[in-house]
Amino acid sequence: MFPFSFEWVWDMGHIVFHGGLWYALSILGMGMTYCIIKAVYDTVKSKDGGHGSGHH
Amino acid sequence: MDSALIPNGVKRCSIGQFAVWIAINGAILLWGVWALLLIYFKGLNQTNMTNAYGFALWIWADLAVIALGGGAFFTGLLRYIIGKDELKHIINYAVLIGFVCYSSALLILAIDVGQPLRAWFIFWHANVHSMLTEVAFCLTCYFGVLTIEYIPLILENRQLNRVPFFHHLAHNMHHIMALFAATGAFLSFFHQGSLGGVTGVLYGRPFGFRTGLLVWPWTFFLYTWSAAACGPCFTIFITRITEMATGKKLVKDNVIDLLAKIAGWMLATYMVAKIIDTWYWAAVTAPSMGFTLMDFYSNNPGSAYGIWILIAEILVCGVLPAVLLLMPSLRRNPSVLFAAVTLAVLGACLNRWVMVLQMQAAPVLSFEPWFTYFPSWQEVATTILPVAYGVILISLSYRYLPIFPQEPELNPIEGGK
Amino acid sequence: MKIDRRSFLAFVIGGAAGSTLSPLPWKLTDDISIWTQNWPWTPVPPRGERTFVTSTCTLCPGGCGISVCKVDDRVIKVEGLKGHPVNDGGICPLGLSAAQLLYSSTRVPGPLKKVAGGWQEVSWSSALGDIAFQLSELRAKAMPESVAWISESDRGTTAELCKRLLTVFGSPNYIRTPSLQDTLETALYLTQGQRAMAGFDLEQADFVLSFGAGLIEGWGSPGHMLRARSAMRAHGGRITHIDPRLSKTAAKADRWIPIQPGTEGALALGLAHVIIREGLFRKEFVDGRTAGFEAFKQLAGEGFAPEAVAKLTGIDAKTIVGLAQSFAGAKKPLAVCGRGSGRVPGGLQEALAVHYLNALVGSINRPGGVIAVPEPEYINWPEPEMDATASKGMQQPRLDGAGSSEAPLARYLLNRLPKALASASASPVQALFVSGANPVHGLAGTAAVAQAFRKIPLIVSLSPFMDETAAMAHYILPTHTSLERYEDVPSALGFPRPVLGLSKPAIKPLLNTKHAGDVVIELARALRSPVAGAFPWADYEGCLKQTLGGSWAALTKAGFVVDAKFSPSGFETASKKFEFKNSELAKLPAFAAAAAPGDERSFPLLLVPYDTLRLAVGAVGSPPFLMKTLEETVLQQDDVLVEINPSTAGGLGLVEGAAAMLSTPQGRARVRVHITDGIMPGLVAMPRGLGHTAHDKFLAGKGVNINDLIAPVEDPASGFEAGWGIRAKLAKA
Amino acid sequence: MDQHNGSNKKFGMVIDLDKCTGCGACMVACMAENNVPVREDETNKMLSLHWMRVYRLTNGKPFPQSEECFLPRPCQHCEGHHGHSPCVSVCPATATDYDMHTGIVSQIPTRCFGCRYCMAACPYHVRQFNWWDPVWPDGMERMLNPNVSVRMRGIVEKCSFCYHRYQIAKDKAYAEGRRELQEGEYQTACTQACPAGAILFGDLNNPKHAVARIAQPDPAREGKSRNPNAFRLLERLGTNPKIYYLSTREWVRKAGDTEVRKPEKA
Repeated sequence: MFPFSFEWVWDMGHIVFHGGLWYALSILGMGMTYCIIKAVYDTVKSKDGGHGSGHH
Repeated sequence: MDSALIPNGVKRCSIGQFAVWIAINGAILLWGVWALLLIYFKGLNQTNMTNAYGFALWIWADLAVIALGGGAFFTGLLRYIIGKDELKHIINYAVLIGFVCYSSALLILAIDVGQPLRAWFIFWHANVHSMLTEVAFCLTCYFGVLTIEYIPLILENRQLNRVPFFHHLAHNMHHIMALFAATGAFLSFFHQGSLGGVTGVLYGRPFGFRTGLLVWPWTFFLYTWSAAACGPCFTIFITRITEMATGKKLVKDNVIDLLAKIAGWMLATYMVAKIIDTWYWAAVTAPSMGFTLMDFYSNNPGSAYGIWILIAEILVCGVLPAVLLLMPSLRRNPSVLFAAVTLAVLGACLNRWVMVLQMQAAPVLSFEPWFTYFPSWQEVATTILPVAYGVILISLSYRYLPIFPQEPELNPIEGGK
Repeated sequence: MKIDRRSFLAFVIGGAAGSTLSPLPWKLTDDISIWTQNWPWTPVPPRGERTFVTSTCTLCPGGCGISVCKVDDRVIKVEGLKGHPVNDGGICPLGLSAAQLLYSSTRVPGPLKKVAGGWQEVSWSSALGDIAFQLSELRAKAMPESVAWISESDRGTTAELCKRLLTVFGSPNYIRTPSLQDTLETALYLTQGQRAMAGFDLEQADFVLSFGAGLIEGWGSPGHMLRARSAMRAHGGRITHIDPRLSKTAAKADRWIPIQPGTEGALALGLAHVIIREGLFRKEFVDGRTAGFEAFKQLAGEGFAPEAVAKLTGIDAKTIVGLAQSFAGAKKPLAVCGRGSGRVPGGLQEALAVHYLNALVGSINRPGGVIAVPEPEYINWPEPEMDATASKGMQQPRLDGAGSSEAPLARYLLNRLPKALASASASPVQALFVSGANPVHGLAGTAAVAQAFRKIPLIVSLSPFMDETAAMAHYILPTHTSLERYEDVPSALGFPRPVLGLSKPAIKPLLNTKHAGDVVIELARALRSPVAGAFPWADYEGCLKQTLGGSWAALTKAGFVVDAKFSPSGFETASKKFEFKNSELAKLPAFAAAAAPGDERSFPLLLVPYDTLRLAVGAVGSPPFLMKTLEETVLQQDDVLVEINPSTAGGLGLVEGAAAMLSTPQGRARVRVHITDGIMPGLVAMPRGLGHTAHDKFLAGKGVNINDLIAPVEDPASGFEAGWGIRAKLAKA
Repeated sequence: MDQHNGSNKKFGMVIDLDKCTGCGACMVACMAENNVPVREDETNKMLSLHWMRVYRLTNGKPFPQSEECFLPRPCQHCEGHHGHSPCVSVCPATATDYDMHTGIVSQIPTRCFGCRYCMAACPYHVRQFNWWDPVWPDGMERMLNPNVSVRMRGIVEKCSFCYHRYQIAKDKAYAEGRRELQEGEYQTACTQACPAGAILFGDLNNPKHAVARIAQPDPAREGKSRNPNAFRLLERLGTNPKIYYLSTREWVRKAGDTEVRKPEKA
């Protein structure tokens, strides 16, 4: 997994695998971060707007 | 008593009746937990696996539930990416079934390894050339995706949704769900495929080995394809069972029909590919390794692995349901549809069984016999455990979450709130 | 601060998030995995200095050189000794497992006395004192000859000390356990006039004809035989094996000829018939160095024509003629006899018939032939002083009848002892010592053996292990195991040259045990004069060192000494020739193949034992390593599998692995069947060495002791045990 | 995996099946050397740990044409195609490795977490699982060899070509100022014990070594032997194993490869 393992040897497989993995992970991470931040923002905004409850 | 938690506009059974239902399934679950504890404390000697059957019931169950859980990614793909909008009425349930399947798969995997306390070495010391590594990573990631897809559903519970933050979070997640669904489809493509690769790359096992494209054996693509074909069938199958259990129509016929039609096309194309693969394997790949097709299907004890198994998988559980699903007049008959999806589901399970179990049962060394295996009760209990868990989670979700958007419309309550 | 639901939730969620981000869970995860890599219940062998002790294996009479690997004071492993003339680095699976015997849980930790059916730990002095007292009583009653001693060997210092004790005490009843050596020695004595061990120069032979001898299944010295087989085949030598069963030896032979069991002797005479008739014998040897050939010519000529032999043996006449021609036509042919590992002496005339074959082709005392290896002569102790009681006792006839008018040729007849005990009202044996033998498990007809032994008022076992015989004893004086003691190994069984080996302690005794030699010396001392006077040595080690004299230094260093100049001596018969016929041979009854006991109608099948190197037979039980190597076609859980031919199985409706009841006139046992084409129809083959009631959980209760099912058969010519099988019945269980 | 170069060793075996007598000494030597535990019931060979197992092959003909042959089976240390042995590439946790310098397939017991994928990958059943905790009868744990670690329950183990012996031999040679080992200096426990001298061990890359002289591997055909009596187990699968078997009997050579099934089955 990590280059500091004693048997480590670089090859194509690592680039393909890690490329795909981190691509997917970053989309998920960024997406969730966006949702949470946006939700916090929306919550604060709706409170400022005077709505007492989240129920539409 | 729990009426405040029950979604608006639907009717649910009494809390007492529900409690009995949960208790029955809870007891089965506890039986499984007892077996699980035995296995954790005493080791895998509690199973009937042997050195000939390093993979057995559990790995089959894993492969099968992941294939059947494929309904989630494929319905998501159709709904969010391809734009089959009608499917929004069944996507929630597809996601829930997928979540149950994938969490079960992870649980079974955690039981299956000999050293569960250091199972995380698969991530830490990952060998990226191993199909299993890819499975582990993609499975975990995709389980994350399913969790992300399931969270908004939970947040839509009547009480939770009153919390403004949860309300907004659910709303925002719904908003970019297409992104998650696309990622999910990407991950699914690889882990479904890698599960196919698990046996396909074993060039020491002529029964399982397949040639392929670059590093991917043909089974890689066949597994993804079959998951996309049989997963939606499983979604329809479970939806029908839920409808029978609740005595209500929950999803409109046009939605089911669309999904069934797509599944039919997928199944039909999968069968074409599978038949070509089987023929190529029987005519070229296996003979090049010194085996004829019938070597794999004869001389085994009790003919447990006779040629009937290949006929059952391809014709009875493959071609037949594909035809049934493709003929509009047939698939619109509810009984025929149910039979077709059941056969398709059995076909996927049979395919996974054969690829895992028969692959190890068939002798490779000419002086070794066929190996036999029958699971121990501990294996059976721990395999039924996730089923009980799935029933409980689906029951809870159905009771408290707005899983079926069309339910209030299809089942209007007199004087409803 | 007031704790409401909201702040509680915040606390729990925040706490969970906080600890996840802290190093704690990661550290714990890591620690737990490190724990799984070092589970305290998984042993970690301590490191230490690695040394090797050169020694000789004494687990069988094979005399292989061994190198015992140690780490500090632990014995790790036993390996074969490179450069040793017998085994040259190779080693059999039993020899390799010696350390498991050393560390066995069934070892007797110290002297035990049987009190009210149970064992009581006693001190050495009290045990020896008690036994000496009881022996003195026998002497006082003028019945010293009622003391008997059973041992696997009659050679070497330990055996000589035991014999010496019996002699000065006044008993002629030292009994060596039966084996093929009995017949081979007698055959050499009768034809060549020598008291010698038969050595077989397999290595240099080019055509070996084996009459059922399990050449690679424990016959002779396994370390030597396996090496010699490879060596002889490397220079083009070929093996033909005669056996009703496709034994390992048969499977690895160049030719396997199945034969009706029990007719091997007839085949040998049939081959002799052809060789003589066609004039294929070596004239220079037969004419120049043998006597009585005409008489033999007559014997083989009458009734042993190929057609007659074909009827007896089931081998067609053409094959017999062809076999005789190839045997006699080879440059260095060698015929060997003895079924399986040679546990049973077998018929004397059968051994003679095979020996005559060797004589016909001149394969006596020449490279590639049978070599008479003289008994070693390094033990030269002064004649002991005998008192009147001792002299009188020594003149009494032996209790086993060996040397009597009924069996004048035999030296030891342990097989007769049970009958002798059973027929007398008061046991003629008042005290029995057993060392290096387990007759209660190893003699045919175990039920009768145990019943006879129960009549003996004092049984003293010198076994290191709680074996079946030790369990019946009144005292157990546990001796050292093979890795804890000095022992001279005067010869390597069947090895064609004299080799003197030394077994050296690789490790200090682990338990409160003694050397058998020391037990003898101390017992003699406790018996006081005149017995004590015959044992001037302080202890066994002193005795051994003094006895070996000049060889001691070489033996401790190399582990063995060989006589490089050895060449076989001439014949010591009256005629100084190899005698086909003489006055003693003339007394033998007419040749007849021994029949299997039992009635053919009630018992349509034949049960025959077989040997494998993966099971120990004799004084030690199979250690766990050996049990693990047993094939799944030999043992399934606790059931032994008997081999039967598919046609036998078909007739009985038995399928592979099916449970069956095997009965013989002696008893019945539950077995499973292994169906194989490697056995003659009508036969049932079962391995020797299973069915122990004693020893550890790895061995006890597994399989069936074939000796429970077979009956002793006496060879009319010699009195030796000659049983090769018994009639049997197999039925679905 | 780095590039193969001329100085690399390729340890392998030649097992002469004409010499092998099926005595079982190699199995015991291996167990004693490598701390392989023994359980009370070892009769189910598929639950048993045996790095070395002697198979009994039969020619399938009726009495008295029946023949048998014994075939000792250590780990075949497959090289596959350029070190792509069937088991190594499938291990998800890199707990097994193909060493290009020695040709030995290693197994790291403390890293293995027991997924058993390698067992499914190996057609020879040389990989076995520790279904139970290893237990030695009271006192017998004193026989344990400190050069080989005892494996815990829940992991896969297999023959290592007695790799620790290679290390000991190298240490000794280095201490004596030598860089290269003599042919006999590094021998596996089974080779050393075999009383029939049926097993030879050495460097297949070194033409002076007996194994290379007898096996005559053809580098152009992934090590296929040029000796007409030599064969490797399941050679046609492309596992490229390093155990060469010798037999003068044709049916034995056929049984070792996969072709035997066709004519026999009729």
